[in-house]
Amino acid sequence: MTDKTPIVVMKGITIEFPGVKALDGVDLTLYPGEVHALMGENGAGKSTMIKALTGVYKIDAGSITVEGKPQSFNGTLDAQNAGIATVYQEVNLCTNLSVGENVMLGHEKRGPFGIDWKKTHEAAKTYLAQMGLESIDPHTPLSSISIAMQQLVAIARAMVINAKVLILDEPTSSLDANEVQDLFKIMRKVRDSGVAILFVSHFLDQIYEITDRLTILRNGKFIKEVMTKDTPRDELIGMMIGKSAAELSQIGAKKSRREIEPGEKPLVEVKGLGKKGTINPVDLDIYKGEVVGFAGLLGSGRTELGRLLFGADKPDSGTYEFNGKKVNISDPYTALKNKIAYSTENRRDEGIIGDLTVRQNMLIALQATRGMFNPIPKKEADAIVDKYMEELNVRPRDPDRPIKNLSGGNQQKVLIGRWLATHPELLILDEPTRGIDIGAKAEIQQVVLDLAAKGMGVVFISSELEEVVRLSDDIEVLKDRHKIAEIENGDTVSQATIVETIANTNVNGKEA
Amino acid sequence: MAEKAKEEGNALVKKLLGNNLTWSIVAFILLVVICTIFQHDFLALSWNTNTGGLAGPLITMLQESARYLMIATGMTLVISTAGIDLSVGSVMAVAGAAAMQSLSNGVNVWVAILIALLVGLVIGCVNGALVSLLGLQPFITTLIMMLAGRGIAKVITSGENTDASAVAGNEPLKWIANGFILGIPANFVIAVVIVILVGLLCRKTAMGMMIEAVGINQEASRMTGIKPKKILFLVYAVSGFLAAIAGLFATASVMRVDVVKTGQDLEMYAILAVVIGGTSLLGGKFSLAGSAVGAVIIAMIRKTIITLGINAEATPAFFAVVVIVICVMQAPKIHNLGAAMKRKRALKAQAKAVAA
Amino acid sequence: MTTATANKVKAPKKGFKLDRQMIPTLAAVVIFLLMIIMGQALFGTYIRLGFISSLFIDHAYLIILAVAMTLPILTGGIDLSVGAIVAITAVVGLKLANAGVPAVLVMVIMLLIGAVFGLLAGTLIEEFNMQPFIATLSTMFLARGIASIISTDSLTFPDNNNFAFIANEIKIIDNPKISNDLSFNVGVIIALVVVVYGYIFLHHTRTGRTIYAIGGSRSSAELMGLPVKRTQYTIYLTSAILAALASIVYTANIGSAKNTVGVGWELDAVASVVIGGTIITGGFGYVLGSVLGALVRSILDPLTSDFGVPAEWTTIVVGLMILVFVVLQRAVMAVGEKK
Amino acid sequence: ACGSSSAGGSSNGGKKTVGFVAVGPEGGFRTANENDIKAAFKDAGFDLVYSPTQNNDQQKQIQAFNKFVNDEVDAIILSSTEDSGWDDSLKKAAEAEIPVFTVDRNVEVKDADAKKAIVSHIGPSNEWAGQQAAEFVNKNFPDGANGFILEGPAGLSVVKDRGTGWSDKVASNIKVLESQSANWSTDEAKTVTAGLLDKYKSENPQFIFAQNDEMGLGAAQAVDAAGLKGKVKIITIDGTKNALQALVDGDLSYVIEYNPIFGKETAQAVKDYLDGKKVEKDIQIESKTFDATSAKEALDNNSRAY
Ligand SMILES: Nc1ncnc2c1ncn2[C@@H]1O[C@H](COP(=O)(O)OP(=O)(O)OP(=O)(O)O)[C@@H](O)[C@H]1O
Ligand SMILES: Nc1ncnc2c1ncn2[C@@H]1O[C@H](COP(=O)(O)OP(=O)(O)OP(=O)(O)O)[C@@H](O)[C@H]1O
Ligand SMILES: [Mg+2]
Ligand SMILES: [Mg+2]
Repeated sequence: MTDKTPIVVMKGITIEFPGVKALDGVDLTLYPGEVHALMGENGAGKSTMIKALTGVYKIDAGSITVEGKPQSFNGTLDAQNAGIATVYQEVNLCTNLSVGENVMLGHEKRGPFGIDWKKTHEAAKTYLAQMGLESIDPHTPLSSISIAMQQLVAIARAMVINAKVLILDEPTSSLDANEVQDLFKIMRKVRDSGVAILFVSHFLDQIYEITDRLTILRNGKFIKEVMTKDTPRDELIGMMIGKSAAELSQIGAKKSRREIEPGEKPLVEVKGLGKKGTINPVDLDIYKGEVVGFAGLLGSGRTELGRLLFGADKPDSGTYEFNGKKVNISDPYTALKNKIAYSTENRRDEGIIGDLTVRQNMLIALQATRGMFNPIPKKEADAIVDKYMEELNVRPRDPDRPIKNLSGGNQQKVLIGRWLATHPELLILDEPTRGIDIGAKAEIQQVVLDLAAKGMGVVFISSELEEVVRLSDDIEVLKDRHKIAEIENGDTVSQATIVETIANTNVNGKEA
Repeated sequence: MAEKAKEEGNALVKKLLGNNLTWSIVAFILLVVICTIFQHDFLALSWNTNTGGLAGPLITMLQESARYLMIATGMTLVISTAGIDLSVGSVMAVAGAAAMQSLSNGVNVWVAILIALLVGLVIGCVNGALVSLLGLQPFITTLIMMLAGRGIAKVITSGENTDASAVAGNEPLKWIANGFILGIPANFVIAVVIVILVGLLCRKTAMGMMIEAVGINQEASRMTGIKPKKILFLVYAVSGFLAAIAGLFATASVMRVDVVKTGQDLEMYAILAVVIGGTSLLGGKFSLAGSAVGAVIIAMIRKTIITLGINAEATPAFFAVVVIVICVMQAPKIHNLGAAMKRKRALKAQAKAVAA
Repeated sequence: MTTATANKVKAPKKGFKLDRQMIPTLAAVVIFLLMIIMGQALFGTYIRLGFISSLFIDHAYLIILAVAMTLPILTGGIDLSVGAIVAITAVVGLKLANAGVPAVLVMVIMLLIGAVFGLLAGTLIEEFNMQPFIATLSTMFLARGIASIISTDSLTFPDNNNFAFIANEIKIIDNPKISNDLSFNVGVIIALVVVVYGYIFLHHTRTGRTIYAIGGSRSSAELMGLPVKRTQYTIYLTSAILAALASIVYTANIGSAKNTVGVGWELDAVASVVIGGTIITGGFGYVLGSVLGALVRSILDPLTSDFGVPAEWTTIVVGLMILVFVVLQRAVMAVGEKK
Repeated sequence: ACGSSSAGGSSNGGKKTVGFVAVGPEGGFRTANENDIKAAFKDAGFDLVYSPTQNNDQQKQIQAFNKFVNDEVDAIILSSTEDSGWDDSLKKAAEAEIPVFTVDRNVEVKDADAKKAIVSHIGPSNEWAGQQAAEFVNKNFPDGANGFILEGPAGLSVVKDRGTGWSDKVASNIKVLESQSANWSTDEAKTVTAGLLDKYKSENPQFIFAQNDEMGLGAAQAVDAAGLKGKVKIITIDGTKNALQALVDGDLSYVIEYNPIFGKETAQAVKDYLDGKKVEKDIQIESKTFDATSAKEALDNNSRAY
């Protein structure tokens, strides 16, 4: 393989942002026909490295050569013209346009009278089909499909440019097993056609399944380039987090089942809670100290149910009892007032408030519940911020920079901190570990268990069945926007159990 | 040690260069210098016995700047929520009309002032309601109010330019616009005090942060329990109220409202002031101090036009040129020129090395 | 996999979103017709051919400006300089015409001047990241200023060298009574051509689609590898040149020009665009809507005067009408969203 | 299609319909003038349809004019913001045989047919007013003086005419230190004047010619604030009550009336024409000039309608 001439060579790349050296003399070499992974913790510099290559960020030192020619691109357009197709970490599409248009933007098929929409949409359809989205009509407005599906659309878009280099920054972060397999099928096809693929993911299984070569970063420094096949897991983890894998002992921490005493009143008791078009009526009990997992395929309605519980959407049916008293959770404010918190799956659009600092982002929810004119005393505020920066190990440890400048994973941690700061009794986490590195993921899972142990009710929504099964006491299974089953977790329950349930049950709860 | 000090020094310089405020102040000083060159006693201050205050070009400039300070402050909050308030100019006219008309109808001066402020507040609230409750677009909503406002002013005075200069007992109002506090124009002092109050209100409570949050990402703000609608309503109401004060300043200085001219085009000046002050029209982070400086700069530009005796035909062009220069001065591209050059050279060198 | 995708999406009714985006525009059509009918019912003059004719002839310029304004607004920008560009091109144009420069050449020069200001705006926006509002506000002041520096007289075309051929009315139906003549002129044709151009540009060119993309999210558009910068230049160039074109049509109609021409026209244009259902923050909207908006905007004034609205109240009433209009649209859209 | 209607045709109750293409209520002269015209036509038993423009936009006037032609009104009163650009519309009027009466501002017409449409012009003269101002200054400062001119917005033909009038008559030894626009606005005039007084302290300015009352009143306040009351003579044009009052109080020195009260004359002219009587082509409305004493009289026997 190495005898091939590299297509991309990045040497000594250094990028400084005010206050951080995001990259410090990092090297990266891509060969045609191989899948190369950038490995590193949240904030290690993977996305920055990618943006350096495509010219989104200007490099302060180092050199980039593509096919032997020195290059310094002025943004994605340039890179694209040089045959580099990129799917960035945060989905970047236009929500005001249709799915099909998003796929084809800039590459619309043209006829004698300018763009030929018929041809264009047909083309879009084939590209979408590649990603297993044949069921989406290209005319569907992008705004009406889930983050996960948007991510697939973004990848489909990258396929339109038949590129020499394909860059995928955490494409699998919100996909479920099936989609991932689909994606890998395509990646292999593309790779075999001689394209160099640069891939980022925090899932080691995926790394070992798909990649040939790894470049490991830590805190913006280049650690090592290795072949995947001859690098054992814990060595890799060691290189990534700088301590031996053993110290990640918590990984695999398992919830010790919370038994419910007979006659105990549930923390949350909803009956027939639903909203036309988004989720059909659901009955649900959540007890103090219990972790309830929502499992289901993409679009199954997990998020919708979570949003209803938080009042982000107004339910149009059902009753809602919290701590034994009837409540009308009509909007997030009342939810928070009732000590219900919800951490969104859509970090960029519904989570972070980009230009505000990490501190402000952490405190704002608590502040909102206290009311505008009752500011949090400085001391108290500092205490809270320090506490969660520490506990959630947010990096960099500087609360006064804009949150938008944090790496994806660290933004997620800050948001979790925001909700914990409101001391909720019910915490709804929608894809909380999405895009989080193994270390941090373990930390967050631990946090969830600790909170439950302290008596908080937790709803845990995740596309990773593995963690759902491991952390939950009860698993609500959703399909097609119906709750189809409630599985009491136990040693007999495994991921397979749930997959089967989904496959074999149809929406009205009967065996298929 | 010395190294470190030096480094910090550089960092500070960088910070300053990056900061709009710095450039606004530079611009202001430049204007003053230019004026002083043309009119050597431009900075001269004398004590005017029959007004009982300081007199001189700068003083009249400050006197005029008061109204800009008011509308610019309101505009800052509105713009921070990613909105815009084109109606401030008209609101000034309405408030002025209300005050002058009621005065000349024999209403007590304080009541007249109160009426004017209320009228402004009400219009602001209407804007707020339309934008927040009905979810109309700020631009068109306030554009409508800008049209209608003129009409309302005309209705109030039945098309006349009501003159209350002769009305007995109008002194307090007259004083607000023409009087002096410790030799400094009263309206300027009042304006500055109000700006500071608003500033404290924003920064000492969570109001400022919440306004910014709504401006940056309304949906995300809603998810944190903020009530965006309330915030939106609030800022437009405030803007209307402050515009009313500006209207009082503008009309009281001559104790006469001009239904067409009072406040005409001032919404544009206010927006300019805000942008010069470093608040983005896209909403988000805002700087009241910046807007205040911006407001004074606007007054200063107008002063410069008079001082340089630029004739009527050329004034708009001159105004445009100054604004463009200021904005270009603030463009990051300009600040980073040096750095960019250095980087380019370095990279070229490396590229060569690699190629070789 | 198939199971997964199968229940991933219940494919929604086809073109549903398209309809919803069109609702405000359709509302514009309906309300416009209602206004005509009301005017006719009350005053009996609104469907006279003469009225229809002059509605188009007198507002060809506004239709052009509305199309021009649509482009920047679709990106969430704005071009406040159109009115001033009309003024400066008109003044320069007539100066040249009087200096004996042949009319056709004059028109070319006028368009070029427009282009210069468009280019300036584009540069300020893209190179010195000034916000469109401020950039075009400056170019507006600049254009007005230069116009008045050049001349503050009201200039008239020399008889032998003018744009008359654009203004000369072509009668389709010639009745004894002028008020029943159906006529149009080259100006109207130009306006219609501009509309068609606008439609094709926005819906059948990649640049056009990029405009919508920028309106959706500029940063996304950039990261999607779209030529954002180039497009921005194109937009402000186009809007400025169209403004110059509007100036040609207008000066041709009234055969004279003045540095004070076009004060406040930019706002009329914006109003037209918004009435036409384009969202000021960008991303959604249609040229056709803007045209209707222009017609609606133009019919408001005659209505107010026929209603005998007292002088002081006219602007209030006009304002209220626009308000009612946008509120209605909002309502219709809300209903649409509910579904 | 065209049934009977308030605007449409003379068909309604024999009452003649007159279209008034107006500028709009802008205070001072304008409001007084338009109200007077409206009142006069009402008294004369006409049905007057009033159509103002916005910020002096000629286009809206043209639109209104053409509409009146289509409405087949019996006559059109045109109070134009611009003195040119009316040929096409007037041609239409001529074709429709609708008589046009221009008031206040006269319009220049090239086209022959277009000329036919205009029956008569009614209004005072701006040049005359400007000349009076010059005459007054000449008389009061026989051995020369320095001063300023406060103009209206650059480009309006009123501004030009009043300016021309001034420069036609003003003596060579009268030095205008600077002409600045104060946009017809009292409050701007105050700032501008204050600035000018600062700037030209040394030249000791002795007069200010403000092209309308509004600006004059502003200037007066600036002069007063600078402690120069009486030392600087202020001349204004229009003759609104406020100005006359100020004249009496000694804030102003001379006010030239620009008489807005000619509704009666206009209505009469229209009536005569429609009754087939002969109407003069140019009906000059003569205006007065005021000094403190005559102003006092005028105010006392309050003959002032505005
Ligand atoms: N625009 C920016 N301004 C300032 N700092 C930035 C900016 N972008 C990234 N950084 C910093 O650079 C470092 C690397 O960020 P990057 O996004 O590359 O991490 P990452 O490896 O992609 O992490 P993740 O796995 O969470 O995506 C982080 O410390 C981040 O705070
Ligand atoms: N038929 C459909 N048409 C368009 N969008 C759909 C459709 N079905 C589902 N979606 C979108 O997909 C998502 C399905 O809901 P939801 O996100 O709760 O599912 P999920 O199981 O949480 O999937 P995810 O893992 O993406 O969160 C929603 O965002 C919804 O807008
Ligand atoms: Mg990343
Ligand atoms: Mg979800």
